[in-house]
Amino acid sequence: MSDDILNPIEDQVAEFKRAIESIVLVAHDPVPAELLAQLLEQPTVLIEQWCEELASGYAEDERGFELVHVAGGFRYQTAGDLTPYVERFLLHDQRARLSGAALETLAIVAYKQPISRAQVAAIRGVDPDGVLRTLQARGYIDEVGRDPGPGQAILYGTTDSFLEKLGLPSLDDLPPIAEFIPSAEVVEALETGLRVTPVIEVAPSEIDGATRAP
Amino acid sequence: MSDDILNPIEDQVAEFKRAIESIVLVAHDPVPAELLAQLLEQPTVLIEQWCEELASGYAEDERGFELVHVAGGFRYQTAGDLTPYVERFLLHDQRARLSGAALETLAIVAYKQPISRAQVAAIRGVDPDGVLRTLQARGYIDEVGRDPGPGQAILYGTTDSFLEKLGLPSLDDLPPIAEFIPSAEVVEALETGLRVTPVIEVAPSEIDGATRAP
Amino acid sequence: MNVATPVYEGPFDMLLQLILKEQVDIYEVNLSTIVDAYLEEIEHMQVLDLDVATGFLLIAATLVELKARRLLPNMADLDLDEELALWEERDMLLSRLLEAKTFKDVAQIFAALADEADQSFPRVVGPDERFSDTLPDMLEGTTITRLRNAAISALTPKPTPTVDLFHINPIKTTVADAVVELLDELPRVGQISFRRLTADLADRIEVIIRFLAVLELFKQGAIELDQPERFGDIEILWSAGEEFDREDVLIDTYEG
Repeated sequence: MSDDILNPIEDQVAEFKRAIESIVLVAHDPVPAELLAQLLEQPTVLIEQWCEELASGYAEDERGFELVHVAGGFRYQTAGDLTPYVERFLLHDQRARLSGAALETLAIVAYKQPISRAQVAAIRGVDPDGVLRTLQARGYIDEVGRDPGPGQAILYGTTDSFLEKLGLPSLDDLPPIAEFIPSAEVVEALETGLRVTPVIEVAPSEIDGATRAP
Repeated sequence: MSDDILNPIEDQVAEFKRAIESIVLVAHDPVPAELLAQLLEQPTVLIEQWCEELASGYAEDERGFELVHVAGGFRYQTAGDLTPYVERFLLHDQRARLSGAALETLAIVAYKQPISRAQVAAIRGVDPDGVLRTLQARGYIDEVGRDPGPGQAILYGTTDSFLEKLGLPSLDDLPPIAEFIPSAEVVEALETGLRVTPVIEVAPSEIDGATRAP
Repeated sequence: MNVATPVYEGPFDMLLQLILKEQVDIYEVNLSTIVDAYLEEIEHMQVLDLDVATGFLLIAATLVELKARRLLPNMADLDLDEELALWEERDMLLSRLLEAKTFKDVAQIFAALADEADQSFPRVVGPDERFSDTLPDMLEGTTITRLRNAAISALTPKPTPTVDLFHINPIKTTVADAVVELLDELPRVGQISFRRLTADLADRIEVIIRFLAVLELFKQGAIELDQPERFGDIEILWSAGEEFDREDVLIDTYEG
């Protein structure tokens, strides 16, 4: 960008590096160079070179984050010397407390395990991805298998650590809930209760009388 | 840093800015300036200034990510022009689009909060139950209290997720409602549409037909 | 055949649209045309929910009364209280229409804001594994009873959430309606995936109707479709530009 003459290739490289930054920023797991190469339709060696350039750029600028190559991929992480700040923050983080939504999701997994993401979504009516990820990261739930059907969806279940935290000897000791849950028909009946859907006959004579007036 | 003489205060500022970068990087939700101020033991105004400096630094460097002020805090997000790359990586965009009915209801709740179901119904002229339930399940609105009057109706308000959905820093950043008061032309059209000025001579029989209507 | 009936979201919405449709020359907006059109629309709604019907009929009644007064040659005969009450009704109706219009316009701004915000994706990754020991126990203070109550609340079947238009459900949304909606929306959005386009619809039938509407627009050459993977999401790209003749499409749509 410093040249007066535009160098299209240089511009393209800048764009690819920005794309790498954006993808790695939102990725939950380290992003393999091969995947980046595929997404950007560029050779893996170039991707690796650009990632290194980005990483050394951050280091030069003394950023609070680093781009690192771990576990087969690239990810952002906080600079090592800033750990005290990060830890202080995590202790204050709102997410530290289990929200109502998270507790409901955990309860669903506990009572309905093994259960897939889609099944949890169907029960809660919203996308449970974030909550499931948090619960898994905290070690309360884990992948316990794969659905045998098409798609082979991941099935989740609760962990031993979950039982431990709640002081339960085993899953069989979860208090029964079936008797407290009304059937769908009952709920539907309560909801629609007095609602009627009759055919409203708008008295033709009166309306006609009105509309016929000029 | 370009000076040979070390400026301890400048160094400290650099350290605080790095700490901000590291904290915002690990946060799930936008981090309020007040929380950063508390963690860093620095005045909020300075925090806000540093965040702005960081944000404009990223913009100058043409990074693939931005530091933005949204929903009462600071967060990292991808640059708007890189959407195609990020979408390709995320495979499917799980964020919901809002229907017209949902947007109108959100608009009413946003400007009139706290507001009851019945008040929303009065403005929209339709039963808003389904829409309110969906908006609440999506996390854009929530119950914020109870009407002190008889019946103790649930009162709704918008959430931080709503601000995030619209990319707004706070409710104060909603465009002033006055801007949307219909133009004089529209008002006149509506006024004329309902104008009552006896102008026409009609046969009495038809008038009878008309006035008898409910 | 009744093609392209606008989708009304209630009595105010219907009246508002009927009046503003006449806006070409505001001095020609005519109470009697409006009343006639309103009653005609109600007649088209063959089956009405009782609650809904009262809303529509209340406004119809007010309109008819307004029209009747307008036709009366001699206002002096009228009871003063009745007269005032009528004016009050009219002003109320007017202010409610203005309010409805205001929020309709705000909704459009909200849609634009949301579209823009959707261009960026937030980082919601959280701390990496180096900090897992630092994280406080989220389950602290959670009792088994709380967990059980959460399970009961989550697993109690909820009444099917009907999002849109369930109040005027009997007038099922038609493909023609969906086409009208898409014609309004797609040029604004440019490109959108089908999944996103229908993410907010509660009923499967509504999704299907949208799908048929999309196919119709594709047939008319207004949009391009791309489905990179079998059973994958469908990308919709508005390709018709500004000069696209909406009327052509509307005439040709399926019978709803």
